[in-house]
Amino acid sequence: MIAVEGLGITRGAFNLSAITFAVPAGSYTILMGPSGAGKTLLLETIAGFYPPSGGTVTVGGVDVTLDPPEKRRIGFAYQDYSLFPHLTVEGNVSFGLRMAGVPSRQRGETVQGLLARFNILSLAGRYPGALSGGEKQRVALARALGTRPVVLLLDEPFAALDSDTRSSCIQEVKTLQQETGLTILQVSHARDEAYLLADQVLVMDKGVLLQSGRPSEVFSRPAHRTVASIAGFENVLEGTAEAAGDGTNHLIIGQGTLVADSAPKTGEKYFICIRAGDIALTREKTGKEGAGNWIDGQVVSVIATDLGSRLRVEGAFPLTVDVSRHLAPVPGFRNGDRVVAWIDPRDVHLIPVPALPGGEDR
Amino acid sequence: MIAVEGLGITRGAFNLSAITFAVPAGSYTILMGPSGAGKTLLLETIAGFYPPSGGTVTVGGVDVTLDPPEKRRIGFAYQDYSLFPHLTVEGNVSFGLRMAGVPSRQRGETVQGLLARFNILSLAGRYPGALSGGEKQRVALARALGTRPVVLLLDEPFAALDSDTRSSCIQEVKTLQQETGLTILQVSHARDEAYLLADQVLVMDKGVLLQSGRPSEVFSRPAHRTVASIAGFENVLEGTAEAAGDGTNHLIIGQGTLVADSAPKTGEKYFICIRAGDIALTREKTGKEGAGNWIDGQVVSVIATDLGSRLRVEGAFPLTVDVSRHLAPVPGFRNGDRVVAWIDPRDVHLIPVPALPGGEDR
Amino acid sequence: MTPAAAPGRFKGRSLIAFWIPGMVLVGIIVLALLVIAIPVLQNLEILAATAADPVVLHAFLVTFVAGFTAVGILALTGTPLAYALSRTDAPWKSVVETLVDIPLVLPHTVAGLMVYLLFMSQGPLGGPLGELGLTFEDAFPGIVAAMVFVSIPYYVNAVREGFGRVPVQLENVARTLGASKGRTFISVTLPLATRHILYGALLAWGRAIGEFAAVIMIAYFPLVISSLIYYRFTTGGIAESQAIAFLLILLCMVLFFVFRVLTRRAGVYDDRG
Amino acid sequence: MTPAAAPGRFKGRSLIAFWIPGMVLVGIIVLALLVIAIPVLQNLEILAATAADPVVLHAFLVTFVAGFTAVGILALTGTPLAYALSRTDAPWKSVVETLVDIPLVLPHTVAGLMVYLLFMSQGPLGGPLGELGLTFEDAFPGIVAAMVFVSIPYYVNAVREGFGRVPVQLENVARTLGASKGRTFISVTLPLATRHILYGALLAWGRAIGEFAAVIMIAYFPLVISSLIYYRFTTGGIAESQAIAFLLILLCMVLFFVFRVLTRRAGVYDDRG
Repeated sequence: MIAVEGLGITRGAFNLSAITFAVPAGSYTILMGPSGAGKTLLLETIAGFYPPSGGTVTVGGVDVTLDPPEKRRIGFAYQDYSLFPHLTVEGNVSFGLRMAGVPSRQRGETVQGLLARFNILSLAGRYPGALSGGEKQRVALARALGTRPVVLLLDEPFAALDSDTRSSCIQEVKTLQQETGLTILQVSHARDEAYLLADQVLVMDKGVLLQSGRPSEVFSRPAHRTVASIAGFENVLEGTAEAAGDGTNHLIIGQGTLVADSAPKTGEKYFICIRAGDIALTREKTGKEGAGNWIDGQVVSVIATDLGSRLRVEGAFPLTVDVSRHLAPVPGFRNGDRVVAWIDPRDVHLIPVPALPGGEDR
Repeated sequence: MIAVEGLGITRGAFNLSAITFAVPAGSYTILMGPSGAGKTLLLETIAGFYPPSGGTVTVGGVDVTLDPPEKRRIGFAYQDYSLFPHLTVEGNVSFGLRMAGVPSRQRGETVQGLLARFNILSLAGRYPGALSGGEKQRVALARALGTRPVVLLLDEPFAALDSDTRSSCIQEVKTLQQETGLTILQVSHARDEAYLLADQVLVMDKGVLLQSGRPSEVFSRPAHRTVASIAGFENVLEGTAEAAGDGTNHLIIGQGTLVADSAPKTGEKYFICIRAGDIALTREKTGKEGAGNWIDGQVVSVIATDLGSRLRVEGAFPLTVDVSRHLAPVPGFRNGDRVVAWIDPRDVHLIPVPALPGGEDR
Repeated sequence: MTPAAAPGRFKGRSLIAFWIPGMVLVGIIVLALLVIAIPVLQNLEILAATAADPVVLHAFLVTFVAGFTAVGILALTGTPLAYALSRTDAPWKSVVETLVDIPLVLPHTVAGLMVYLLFMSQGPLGGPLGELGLTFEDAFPGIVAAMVFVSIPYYVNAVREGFGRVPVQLENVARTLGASKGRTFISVTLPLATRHILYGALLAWGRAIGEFAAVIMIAYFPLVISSLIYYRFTTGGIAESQAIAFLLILLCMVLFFVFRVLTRRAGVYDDRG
Repeated sequence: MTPAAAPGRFKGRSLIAFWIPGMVLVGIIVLALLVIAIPVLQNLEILAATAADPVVLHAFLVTFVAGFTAVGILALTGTPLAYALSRTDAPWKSVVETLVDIPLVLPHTVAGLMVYLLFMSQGPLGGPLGELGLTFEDAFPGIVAAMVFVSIPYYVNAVREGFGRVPVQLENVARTLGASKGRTFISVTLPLATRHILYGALLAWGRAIGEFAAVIMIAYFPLVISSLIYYRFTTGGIAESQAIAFLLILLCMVLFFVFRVLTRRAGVYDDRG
């Protein structure tokens, strides 16, 4: 496992402060955040490339904060895999063993094993320049695992691959991790990678860790505006909680109101997050009346999508709504149509707006 | 309008051959294709930067095949907008008018009008280095429109923008095009841009035009394997048509069969394309029995997604299935569950496999 | 901040093992500067006398004027050559590039011999130009010719690099905005390469005023600074040649500084413009 | 293909207007080569006699051996300096860079004066080294010293460029694979910069063997090729100095060609390796 406590670092324009988290042994953690959030710098600092300004890094129970990279038992792969271009695939994979002084014969066996494990035996004599993206990734993984690291750090390993290669590489890494029980910390900017791979997601921005948890938790219940944006909520509105008269509170958004399942505090301001696919559209109120939020509006734009259409509805407040052809087999909505949107209170997610104007996650 | 007929060009490793299409006046066409398909080269050849090896380019009814770029009445914007870094925003926008010899006072008025039109009056004295991505795009559009071009060529204009800026820029261009009736030919790699903007989509690969039509047509009925991949079909299987006994033909895929709405020819091979979101999953066959395709299988992986989960189902043939929490409010499926998938024959799309093995669109 | 992470103890990136041998070379250069400057500053009388010596002043004048003339000739001919090279992709381009680099790799006296043979009164260029009234042997034009010859690669390579950094896309866009090839070059390419053009001119000028072998072989007289330093050196006037060298270095430093201030904002575009 | 698009008629990208003025400079260089080669090839007897002249042979030997020695010294001291510069990001780095560039911009006779003052028997370096038995004035070590001094920037800048192109990420990854700083430099950085190191050595060697002013000021004797060409030139032997220059150019071309063949595959990695 790997644990980071109160880690800080200043480097050029970047500034990470008091980063604390742990990646349990055998688990997969994905680190997300907008570009410029400091994700790569955090990985590099954990690997020991830069001196931290404070805090500690523990790898496998050993405090390595002041150790040079070669003493940390960390495997590292950059986005472009950083294979050594002057060494063959075999030379790359055996590099770590050579540095560790493993005798030539023993090294040969281990390397053959690694090449076989990653199905790259036939590439042994090739140079990295002649490999495809997927092959490079396998070589990089074989090389990193050759030294039996305690933890593997991966910096956006799938970002540069075309979509077909990408899915198969993600699958390979997932299988590898499940079979070997590797501990992995990976940077990513794609939500699907987190859903596919991660036991834990960390979201950071501007050098600060904002939220962590299981992917489905973090993405369905973001605690910060930035996290909501990474979680892909199409509708993020701003509103204020007020007493509704029936003892509960509802939210005032522009001219309209909305009921949420969670209990907002009177007078507090909230970001109100609703997914476009969680809103149902009908021509008029149906029997469900009273069971949720009904919002009258007018369709102002309709755009086809793979499975239906995306509508922009203007009413008391604007809404983006995805209509699946499976959900709405009625004749399609058109520009100018009067519609009613229904929103389940359980699908209305609230994030308190930070008290200070211009606070760091607005 | 703009028309390209039999256009060919060889440049380095790229080779476009016999490209023919037209962009009607006032319409919006989006050109898609895998990277390396030759999209940018086609745009550049239309603009007159390189001599074609054959064919003709017609702009607004005039054959401009041999004209230099400055005589073609074409506006052009590269992905990074290519603003002149040594000129202010005003200098950039007035560049075309200066080159056309418009007298200074008259130029000033036109430029003020353009700056106002694109809401960049306040940026007039700034240099491009100090602009955000969205501002750069507005300046590039104002500059290109200053010379009143017959057609605007845009090379991946939204690819370098962050997601929020991107949506607002797409909206701006859409509004501009609707208000002014501009003719636009744009390169894109994102399906949503085609849905949002295009009247016509062209798909090319390896220098050849594969398919064209309305976005919803092209993306729901791809005619080539490459187009199916661009259209985002999660399931692309291979099968052969055989007589079903009831006078119709069905498709043999591995150990299983499938019925499609279109009529496959006996003995022909097909790519069978089905969207993950078009497949319904249940625990056992329901009353709809007989009305479509029922496939027995077992769940081998479940991954959470924004609105539900993506399942991998192994049966007679493997399927990727998206289950929305709105469609399946029953307790979620788990690894190892026996399931039945239902596929509407209308959602099964067929592409004939080219007769020659190793044909160019396999 | 925990004491464990005191920056002083993290030695992951120290380069001291590389700086130590490297400092030998830097040390020699520093010593070389001091060995000129210290004796001169200890004996300011000689410096004052040298600065007032009409022979020295004349040599400075000849050197600098010849240097500027050479750079002017390079600007007129080398700028288009650099642009053509930066925008050509033909296989024979490398032949032209190799030819341009030749004065860079030639031994100085071979270059001098070439300039002499080309520009002497019976030479293939000196002959025809002589009929137009231009004499090169032991004359100002000879100095300029030698300076141009040895500085060609300095100017052309720096400017070509500058043109190479101007994206072809900007030129393409300018064309679609109605600019012809020539106007695109003048309105877009040239302004964006300003910084490299000025830098190339400075490099070429520095190389030109420092040339010794090629200059003395075609025109020992009128004396340029390089020749004067050598002349005083061989005739026992080491202190005087030190003083001249000191003045030359000083003057060049002042000129370079002025140049830097004047061009600091050339080719830099932002909101302060 | 329609006749309308015959390539000959599309003139959108022609560069002829730039090549015409540019060809003036290229023409001068071609003429300069011819003006040496043609007379020599027309009189092969002089060439044969020169090639067999023991004075000429000795000068070649001295020049080439001194050149290789200078490059060896640069490799040992300049390589670590170049690496340290390429991996340092401190504000004082530009001071070191400026110092390294000084021999490049110094007039040749000023460099010669500096080398003389540093390495003469009473000089700050020539004194102590003299006590160790190394004499520089009019001696082989003086030639090497002059050559090292003038070639420093050529070597250091080329090699620094090479190190700069080795991604720090590769070094970082090597560290995580267990390589210490030193082993990372030897196993990763050095092999990846091979091409630039060889190129820097070639540049420095070319600059070293061509130096005239700095060499003659510390050590006119033993004669190097540059000095011999000048000596024959001033003593009326233009035909002989042409022949020596021709031989020198020929020999350098052969050496460069051999070097290119030997290093063609250095720093190029693909499947044919």
